[in-house]
Amino acid sequence: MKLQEFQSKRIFAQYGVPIPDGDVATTPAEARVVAGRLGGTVAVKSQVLVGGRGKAGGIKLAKSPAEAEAAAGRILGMNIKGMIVKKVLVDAAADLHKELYLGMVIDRGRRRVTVMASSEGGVDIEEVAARTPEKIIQVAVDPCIGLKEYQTRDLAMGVGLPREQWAQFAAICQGLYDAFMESDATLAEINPLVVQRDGKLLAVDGKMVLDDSALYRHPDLAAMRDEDEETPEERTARLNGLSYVKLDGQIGCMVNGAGLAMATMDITKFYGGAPANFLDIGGGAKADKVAAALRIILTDPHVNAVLFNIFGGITRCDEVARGILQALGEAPTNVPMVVRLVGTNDIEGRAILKKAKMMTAETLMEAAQMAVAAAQHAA
Amino acid sequence: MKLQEFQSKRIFAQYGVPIPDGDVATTPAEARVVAGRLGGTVAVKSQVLVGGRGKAGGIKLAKSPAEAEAAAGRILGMNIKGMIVKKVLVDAAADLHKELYLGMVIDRGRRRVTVMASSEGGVDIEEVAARTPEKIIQVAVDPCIGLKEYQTRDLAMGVGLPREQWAQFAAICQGLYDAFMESDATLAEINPLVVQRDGKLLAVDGKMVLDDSALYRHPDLAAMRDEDEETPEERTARLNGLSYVKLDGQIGCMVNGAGLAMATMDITKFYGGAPANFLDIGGGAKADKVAAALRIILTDPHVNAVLFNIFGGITRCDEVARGILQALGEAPTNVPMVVRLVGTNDIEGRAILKKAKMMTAETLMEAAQMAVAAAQHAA
Amino acid sequence: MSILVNKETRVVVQGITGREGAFHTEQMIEYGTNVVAGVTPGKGGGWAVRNVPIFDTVREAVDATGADTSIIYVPARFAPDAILEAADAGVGLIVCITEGIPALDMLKVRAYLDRVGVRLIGPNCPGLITPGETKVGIMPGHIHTRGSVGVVSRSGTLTYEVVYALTVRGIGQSTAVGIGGDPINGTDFVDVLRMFEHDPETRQVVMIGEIGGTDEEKAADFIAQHMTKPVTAFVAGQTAPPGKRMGHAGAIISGGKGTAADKMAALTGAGVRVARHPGEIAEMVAALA
Amino acid sequence: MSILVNKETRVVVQGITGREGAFHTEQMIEYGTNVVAGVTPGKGGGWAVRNVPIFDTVREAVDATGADTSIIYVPARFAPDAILEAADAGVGLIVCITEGIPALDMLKVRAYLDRVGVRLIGPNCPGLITPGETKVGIMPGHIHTRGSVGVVSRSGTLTYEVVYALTVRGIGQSTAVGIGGDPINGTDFVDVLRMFEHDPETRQVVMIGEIGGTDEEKAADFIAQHMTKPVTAFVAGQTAPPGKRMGHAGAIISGGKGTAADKMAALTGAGVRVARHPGEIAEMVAALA
Repeated sequence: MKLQEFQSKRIFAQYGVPIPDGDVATTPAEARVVAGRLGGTVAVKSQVLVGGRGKAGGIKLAKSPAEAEAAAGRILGMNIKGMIVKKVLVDAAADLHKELYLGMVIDRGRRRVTVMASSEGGVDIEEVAARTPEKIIQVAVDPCIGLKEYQTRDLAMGVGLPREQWAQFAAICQGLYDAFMESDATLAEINPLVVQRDGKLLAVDGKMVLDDSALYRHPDLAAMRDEDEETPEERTARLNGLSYVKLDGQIGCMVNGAGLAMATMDITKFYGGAPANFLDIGGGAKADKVAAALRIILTDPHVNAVLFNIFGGITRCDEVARGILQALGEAPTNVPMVVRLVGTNDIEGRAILKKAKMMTAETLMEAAQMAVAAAQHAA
Repeated sequence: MKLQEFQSKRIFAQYGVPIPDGDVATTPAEARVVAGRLGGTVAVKSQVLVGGRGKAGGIKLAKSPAEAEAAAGRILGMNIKGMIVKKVLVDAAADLHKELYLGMVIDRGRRRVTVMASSEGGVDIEEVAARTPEKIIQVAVDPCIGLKEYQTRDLAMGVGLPREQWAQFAAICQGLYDAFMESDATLAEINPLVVQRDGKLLAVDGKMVLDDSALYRHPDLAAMRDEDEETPEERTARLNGLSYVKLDGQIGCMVNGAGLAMATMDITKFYGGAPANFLDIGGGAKADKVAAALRIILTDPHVNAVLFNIFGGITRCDEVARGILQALGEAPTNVPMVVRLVGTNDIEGRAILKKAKMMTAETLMEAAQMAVAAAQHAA
Repeated sequence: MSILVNKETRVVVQGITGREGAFHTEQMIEYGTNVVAGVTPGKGGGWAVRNVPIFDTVREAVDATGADTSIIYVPARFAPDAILEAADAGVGLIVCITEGIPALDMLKVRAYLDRVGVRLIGPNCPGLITPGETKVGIMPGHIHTRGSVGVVSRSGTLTYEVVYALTVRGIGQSTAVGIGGDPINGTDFVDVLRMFEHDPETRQVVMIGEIGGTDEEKAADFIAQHMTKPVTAFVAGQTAPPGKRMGHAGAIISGGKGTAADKMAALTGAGVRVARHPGEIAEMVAALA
Repeated sequence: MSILVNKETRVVVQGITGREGAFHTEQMIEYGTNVVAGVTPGKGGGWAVRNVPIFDTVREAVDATGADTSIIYVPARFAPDAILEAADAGVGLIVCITEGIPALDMLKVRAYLDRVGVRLIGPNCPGLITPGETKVGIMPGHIHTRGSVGVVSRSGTLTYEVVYALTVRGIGQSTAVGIGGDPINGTDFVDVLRMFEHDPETRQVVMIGEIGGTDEEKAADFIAQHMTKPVTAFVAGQTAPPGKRMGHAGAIISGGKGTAADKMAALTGAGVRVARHPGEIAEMVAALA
């Protein structure tokens, strides 16, 4: 689960990381009030969970409350990569001297939390990694020992911070690390970490991604989920325990198992189709869940064919068949559907579908080709 | 640093360990008020940092506020193994069904925190260990992983707790472990951990010893030090950075280094003397510190000879000599003194002492024999 | 021969009285697995499905029955504890089916297991099977057949799909191992490839990867340097967009790393036959058999 | 020959600009120790006493000077970090003089060192010396003389006392190691006894224990089973009462365990000559020399 910039920074601040004074506004008038309280120049920043807000015009500087109000008026309601801006963060502007990067992730290869710092802050760190990897300094944290001060010193020296700032930097690293560990994050990032003209460090932008599997022990963090940032379909899928990602193609896919779902998308593409989504109904799905999944797929107006690929193990093919018919019974559709069922109770499943006059296939290759043909025919 | 029972139990309670309702009283009238608030039978318990309070009459049950007042009247002011009782804890009496033991220590051999439990609670656990070691169940905690629930289950089963109480017991183990770790303890103990007739577990007595080296990061705990529980000499020694333990003999010892101090005591005993104290002045002691140490030794009326054994390395023998003369200049004494100085600036040191007409010795053996002879002569 | 498990394997089921644990215990026993004990704290002394004795702790189960392998079906919040309990009780192999264990928990668990030298398969995996001998997992047993192809995979049903296609063509498997879809797990491709390389029965290997991480790249390095047996691979997620988690916690392209294209290129470079879609795998294996 | 350190040893001093660090650096250099670098974070680029170059980190010091041994003089609250930094920077031997490190910190540090395989002497120890070659510690160098007696001890000045008595009698030492007086430390008696047993120069060993813990008992077991060279021992604290900490954090008789009598009995049982008081040690060694 991704957190908004203002949420991430508030968490960082709880761990002693210095952040700009500021507040969230949902109307231009509120933005004016916040800017008035802060005084001086402020940054008005759209709060949406996508990258590249700046380039899209979603971040503006304002020199007065009136300017802040105007900027908020332009930003609120903006569509940035499909996300409608409903909140802005109004922050006191930093007295920017230098921009650093500081971040940490769960490093799969090392099986450690890895802390990264760079003197190239304020830009996309992945570009830095691609262009000048030597400008990213890394230290791996032993899970038993935690982040140690000498490691933060290695980072501070690596990004060229003068000695006077090592202690500040160490405290920020430690705070970010504690925030990371105690929130069960998979990523925590300050970009830019600004060195101000007076030498003080300030976390001007913040980003945090939490481990969904650990949210059960952080009800306070789970409550931060911004429902506006999910599409209604994504929300329905999540609440039904389905794993769903919308894509740009025309062939809806419903599969049990993440690997098989990806493979089904891949083979669809191989035969010239384009998958409209990733959708994993998981193991042992009952008819209700299957029906919910099908409704989600059919909500997408671009879908002009649906491919079901079920390899029954714990999942029973007859339950899947019943779920399909249930959804179609509630909301009939003309979208052609190809079903491939193998495994537990596949004979019963196929018999149920035969009555409904759906196309069935023996192998995944056949099924994919039939779905692609149906989609092309419908287009 | 040892904590009083009431202090230990309050810490345990902060970590979710159930303790009896109760409060501390310093006068019989206060004890009556507390007993009145609690209602029913109460235990009136002397708060002194020595074992065997019960046998010494320092713990009494009282069935009414009037009885509690009377009990507190008898206990307050009592001398238990040299400690004058200045506080009592008035606790609601537990509805005792069974008494267990639960404790944890830093286990040097294993280099782990070891958690111990026994079905033989309420008695001296060292006796249980000596008599029936199989009745003490132990688990060692990995420092990286912490105490795990399955380990508490091993303990619960080992002490014969029925299943219904495993969850309660696990929570108490976890609470005690967290209290131990977060307080930098070297020992934390609940004895007895009472199983009440209604099945609820209750920490009726508690004991905690903190790591002196870690007190710097626990100012709240350091502030709990009970000054009444130190003798004035112990307090002076601690504040002067001296390591001092009073013993029952007649020969005062002043040595630099803990091992050498113990060895000096040992050789004194070997030659028929009895050391009056352990006293380590540490490394690099200046004259002031040496003078303070000598004053502490001479405060003990049983001391009838003093043995100095200094092996100069960082410690300069001339500084030690000056310190001795400084103390004697302030408070002259007739107690005979034997000084053995070797190492850094020993010649200068001996020259200083020669003026003061003190006995000096070349070797430790000689010095010990001279001190023993002087003590016998003085007796 | 086979790797990791065979008909001598003595299995203890942790979480045997749960819905999943009970169901799959029956399935395993039906397949022929020697399930000697179950563990559910608080239910020791009773009997689970098929008269498997229940113990309160894994240690008791191991002491009483000589179990040497544990399979874990307990819910995610109790699973790290269950893994550590099994490791401390002295089993040599732990198979954790449970999905949704927090990554930071697994970081600590894996560090501990490395220290004490106990092998974990999973978590979030279907387990493993040596066809005709034993099944320590949740895969449908009947789609497998005994033979000489070693299978190792990060996915569940996609593995079934591939195994089924092999079986249909008359190609049997030595052992099929699902290593799981989580970012931090107990066993990676290289571990299993090494075992297959040393297993006399295994003559060729199928490896099924997916997007995310660099496990496939490491496997490619290992294959290039150490494998003499032919490897056929498939990498799921060629059509997956960056930054989106494709079901498995580990299946996410992040920081431009972990794409299927990169992995396929690395494997091809290591001399691995790489299938373009899952339907090709069995054909490619058959061509070598 | 000698153990652990010799004239090739290249020493980096952590905390070189502190009062103690600076003083003992001079003392060590005067003795002949090859002090190649110092570390004080924030003072890198400067020069310490005797023109020893200062670095900000141990890694830099190791990279620039090839230091292979670190000696630590930093205050207790920074010492665990300093030990870990040295371990990660690749030195093979760490000597920590610092007194007063919390025991729970050392528990974690020791577990980490065991994992990465780096040896620590101390903390709260005088260090070690190979007479005539190098001194990595705070002991007065001039009381030592080169010879064939290995010395290992939990105390500081008591060791000086014993070494001095040996030297006065013309008996030299191969290496003298102070393992420190803390309950959780890096190296115990058995570790050092094993090294002396394998060191061709060492012909007999003096072991100086004290009350508290069971290190002497373990040493007795080891001596009985593995040592061919004669061992003379002394255990300080025969007159110490139970429950009182005698200066060293580790010197406390707790739970009736760790008494001098028990330790002396164990050592005697293992064939060790046990001195009744420190004055006897040199005599007993001389009788064997």
